[in-house]
Amino acid sequence: MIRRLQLLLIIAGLLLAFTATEAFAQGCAQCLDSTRATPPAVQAAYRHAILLLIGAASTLFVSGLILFRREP
Amino acid sequence: MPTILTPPGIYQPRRPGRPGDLGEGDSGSGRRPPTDKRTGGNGDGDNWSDRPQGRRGPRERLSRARIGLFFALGGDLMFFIALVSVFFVAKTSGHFDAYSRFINDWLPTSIPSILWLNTAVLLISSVFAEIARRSMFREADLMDEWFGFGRPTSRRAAIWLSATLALGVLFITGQYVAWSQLAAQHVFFNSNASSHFFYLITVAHAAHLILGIAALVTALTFLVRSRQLATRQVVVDATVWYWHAMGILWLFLFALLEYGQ
Amino acid sequence: MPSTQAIAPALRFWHLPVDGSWHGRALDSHLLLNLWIALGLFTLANALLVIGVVSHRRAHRPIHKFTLEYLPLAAFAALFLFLGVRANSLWATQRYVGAAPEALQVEVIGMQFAWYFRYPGADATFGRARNELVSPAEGNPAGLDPTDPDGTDDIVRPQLVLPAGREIDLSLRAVDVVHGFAIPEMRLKQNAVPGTTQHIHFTPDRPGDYAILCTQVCGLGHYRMQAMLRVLPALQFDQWLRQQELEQRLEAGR
Amino acid sequence: MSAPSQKLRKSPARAHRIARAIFSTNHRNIGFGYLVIATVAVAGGTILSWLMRLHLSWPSWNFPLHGPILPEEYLALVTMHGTLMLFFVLTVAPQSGFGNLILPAQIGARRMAFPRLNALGMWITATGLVVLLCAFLVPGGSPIAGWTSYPPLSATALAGPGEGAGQDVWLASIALFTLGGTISAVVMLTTMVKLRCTGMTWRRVPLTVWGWFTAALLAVLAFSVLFAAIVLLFCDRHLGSAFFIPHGDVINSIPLSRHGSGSPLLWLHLFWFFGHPEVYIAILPGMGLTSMVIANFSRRRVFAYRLMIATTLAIGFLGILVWGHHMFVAGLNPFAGTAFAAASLAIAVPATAKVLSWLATSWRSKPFLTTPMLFALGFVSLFIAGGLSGIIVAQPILDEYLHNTFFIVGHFHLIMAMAGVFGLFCAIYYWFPLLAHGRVLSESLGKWHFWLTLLFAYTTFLPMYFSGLAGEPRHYAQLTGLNPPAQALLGATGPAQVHITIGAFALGLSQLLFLFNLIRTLGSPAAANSNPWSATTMEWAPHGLSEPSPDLPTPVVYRGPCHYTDDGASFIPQWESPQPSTAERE
Repeated sequence: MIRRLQLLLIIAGLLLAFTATEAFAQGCAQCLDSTRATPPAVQAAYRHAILLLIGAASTLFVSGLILFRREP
Repeated sequence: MPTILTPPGIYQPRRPGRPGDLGEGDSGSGRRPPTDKRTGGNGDGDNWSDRPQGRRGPRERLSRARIGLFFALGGDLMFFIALVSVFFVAKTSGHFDAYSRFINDWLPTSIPSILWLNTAVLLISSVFAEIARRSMFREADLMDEWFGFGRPTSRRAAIWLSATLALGVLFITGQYVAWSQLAAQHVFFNSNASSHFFYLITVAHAAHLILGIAALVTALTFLVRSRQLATRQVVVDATVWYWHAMGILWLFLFALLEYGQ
Repeated sequence: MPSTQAIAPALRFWHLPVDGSWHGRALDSHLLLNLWIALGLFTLANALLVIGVVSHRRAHRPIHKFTLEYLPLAAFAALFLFLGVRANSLWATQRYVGAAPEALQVEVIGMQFAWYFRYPGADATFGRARNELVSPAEGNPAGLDPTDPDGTDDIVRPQLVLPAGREIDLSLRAVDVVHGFAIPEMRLKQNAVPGTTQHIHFTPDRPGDYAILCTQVCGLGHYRMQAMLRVLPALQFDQWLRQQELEQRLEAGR
Repeated sequence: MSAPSQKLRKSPARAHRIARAIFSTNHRNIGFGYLVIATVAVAGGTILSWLMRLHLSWPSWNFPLHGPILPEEYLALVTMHGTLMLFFVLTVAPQSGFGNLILPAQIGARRMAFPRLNALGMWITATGLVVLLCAFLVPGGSPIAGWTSYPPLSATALAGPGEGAGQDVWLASIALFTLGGTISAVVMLTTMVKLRCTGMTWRRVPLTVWGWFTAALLAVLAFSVLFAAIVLLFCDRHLGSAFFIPHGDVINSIPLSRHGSGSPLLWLHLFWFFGHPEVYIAILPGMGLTSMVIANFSRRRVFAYRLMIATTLAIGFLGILVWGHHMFVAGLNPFAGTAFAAASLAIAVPATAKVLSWLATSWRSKPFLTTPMLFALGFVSLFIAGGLSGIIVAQPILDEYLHNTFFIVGHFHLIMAMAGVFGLFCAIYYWFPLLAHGRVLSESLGKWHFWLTLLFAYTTFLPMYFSGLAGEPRHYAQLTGLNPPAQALLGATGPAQVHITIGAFALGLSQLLFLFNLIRTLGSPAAANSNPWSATTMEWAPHGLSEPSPDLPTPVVYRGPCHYTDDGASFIPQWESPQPSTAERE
């Protein structure tokens, strides 16, 4: 019951995170003049950075939880 | 307020408790062999399953130390993750000059080749550390000690640990050489964006290794001083796992600096 | 979408200033919807809390039903989803796409502790600007590069004057620290981040004078870092702009 | 040479006791140490907030011995108030403080893991507080960049008074805080994972422990990221790097010529990656305690207990993913705004589940309205009052109007500050008999204290919603002497300002009632009843909180918490053996 719930919540969270990060970027997305817009390389860099942070944090969170559960 | 339903109290085995003994594991001298991984008594009035969890002998203390180390290293990992994510962003980001051209002023720092040597040294030191850790748990020697034939485990472990210590110091010296080489080429912390990261990452890792060296020294003193075999095992085990973690971390950081720029 | 008059009493109840921009209407109606829902739920929940606690008879079997556990939750989830989708459609219309090409371009420059506004002038192109050259004391608050011919006819003013009923494309610049560009009565807010250009577009439609605030703490003068937005009817604005261009040409000629 | 030894010989017992208190590794002393830190911080923070309110309501009023408060002084007050309250009160007291005091007993352990490390964490945190308070004394005064310290304002001394030594002191203090917090969290996590007593399976763990566990996990993950950000900001300030300073930045018409082109947004990301979990670290223990206390005094099981465990974890987990909702108008890509808004609204679902459970648990239960119960119910009310506005500001388009207005201030003061404080008072009134040898705080005084605090909490923080909706921005040193349209807009909030100020003073002063209650009760003789609230969780077991010693029975748990008969007349605590016959057979 609760295991399923947790699993659902965690999966939902991860999905949320990773579908979300598709769009993660910085700076000006609406500039008419492309020279002022944030270059895609930078946006990609931010995306990777955010993915890295979220990925590492959620992995550690889940593994900590598993540790707690593994003890009787 | 309501009344309390009180069934008769449950049977509580009373241990002959030495004052100050919280049931912390057992000294290698007496009662049960320290290699015995079972929890649950075998007749000698020292039934460990009556003890609360977490106090059931060496194994419990060992896994407690390991779990504590795991969480601490998890936090530490997040520190380096943050640095690395900033590294990724700084690598690509730039600015628009007066003529609205995008300027990415990232000049990769040339990594001194001595870092390869240092990496090798660190890996070997990790191997030595692992040998030391394993030797702390070799059952035959543990039984020897339990029967009172000296402390073979600690002697062997001490040798390997001192080798690790030496190599660790060598690694730090190697890093220092690398920094002075860069300084000779007039590459300092604030020379450019990538040199920030080179120094930041290497210095942060070196700081962790110096902590590790302190831990190694502590472990060695314990090996010489501590009477309790369990304590010696825990200290050596935790130290070595920390050392391994720092070695693996260095592999990633070095790969990042060497190929990631 | 309700008109301003229709929701005026509601605005007054919630102390909201009347808005003067097109997207403000939709924003207001969504905000008011949220506020009423919040007020309703707040009252309901507190009422349930008090009634449940003070009721004298104790319900013997405590309620433990799957329906009671998950149906209200599902209902609330649906409510949040509805609000979120509704809000996001507004957000998308305002932010996902930039301003139309024919929108009036104005550059906003934030510095400790003042706002300056730059109009491209007759040639409809902004001249080069460099932060190092910024110095309000020497009459160059925008940091215009004198070597750039495009810059000679740029109009820089400490006051934002805009025409009613035409889309405005603001590009925000900050010289020193992060500033928050906000016009509460236009339901507009966007930080000006040094090193980047932030665009925001809107259409003022009620002539009048409005407050431009700084909403991101930027130093000791933060509280007095304000400017005035004057929205003029289209014709008057054209007159104003022509006059400014004239003055600018005289200055440049001198 | 001989003088100290003389003194020692004069009062050896006293010196010994002091030394023991300082170098104690006993989790109770450490917990009390954390509470002392929090008390000092909350007293300081309250006084600072009073000064802010006075200045905001009557800007021209001259303070005795000081004169009028200058704008930079006002910003310094805001910064220090926020830092003290959020870091050293709302994080330290519920998590580390009561965590150390109660947590071991509640999982049937008699001690924390790694006692020496634990003590070290407490002393590092204490040093952090002392360092922070030193910011008032350094030249230039305390920092003015707010508790979020956005660069470039916080990245150079040029940006304003207090951004020199003051900001450095601030950084040092917070670095120490993160260090101490991480240590304490690691100790708590290890204790919760390893030291649970026999039979304390994860299904039987009280919700309070789940709250502490999730908060500790978040602390380990978030604090080290803040530490990294602080290191980078320090490099920007003193080592000439440019992680957060954009290329060609000019402050006070002095160009900061740096290599590389950083971005302030980078700091925002790192800071809020810490900042949002931090909020949950402050509130999760209170949520858990509220569930347990409401269940205990309603004599009911917690409604949907397992769902409550799941929601606690879900709130913690989603808390890692939503930091972007602090950056909707800060230059974040609008698509990212949508994504973060979705994640933030997702958190509203588990939070709603918690509220529903609290309502359902107490619903028509004819509860005992003791002071701890009242504070728990107050927590629920304030949580609702602050949470509903949270749903509003989670929508980017509405945040565009409300961001950095007093609407936000009202929101987080109600849901985090006030709910957090009510959780703390609930903990104090509820666990006081355990910590003070069976003494129970006076109920009549306690009820007065509760009603006054609740009344003035709402009097103070509800009007902030309205002044925020009227457009009043945060961090404004005064709302007078602005340019005409701004004056017309913000001057209207004048009455609200006075109202809030009076509320704030009343709120602070009504805490004297609690102090009086505390002192009077501590003066009274110790009581015998070891379980005055008829609670079912382990800390109330006989010898629940006593020192570890071999002659004490080892705690054993036989069932989950909150076992009451349906009429609520009687209950079975976790430590009562179900079938004594087996015990005889042994």
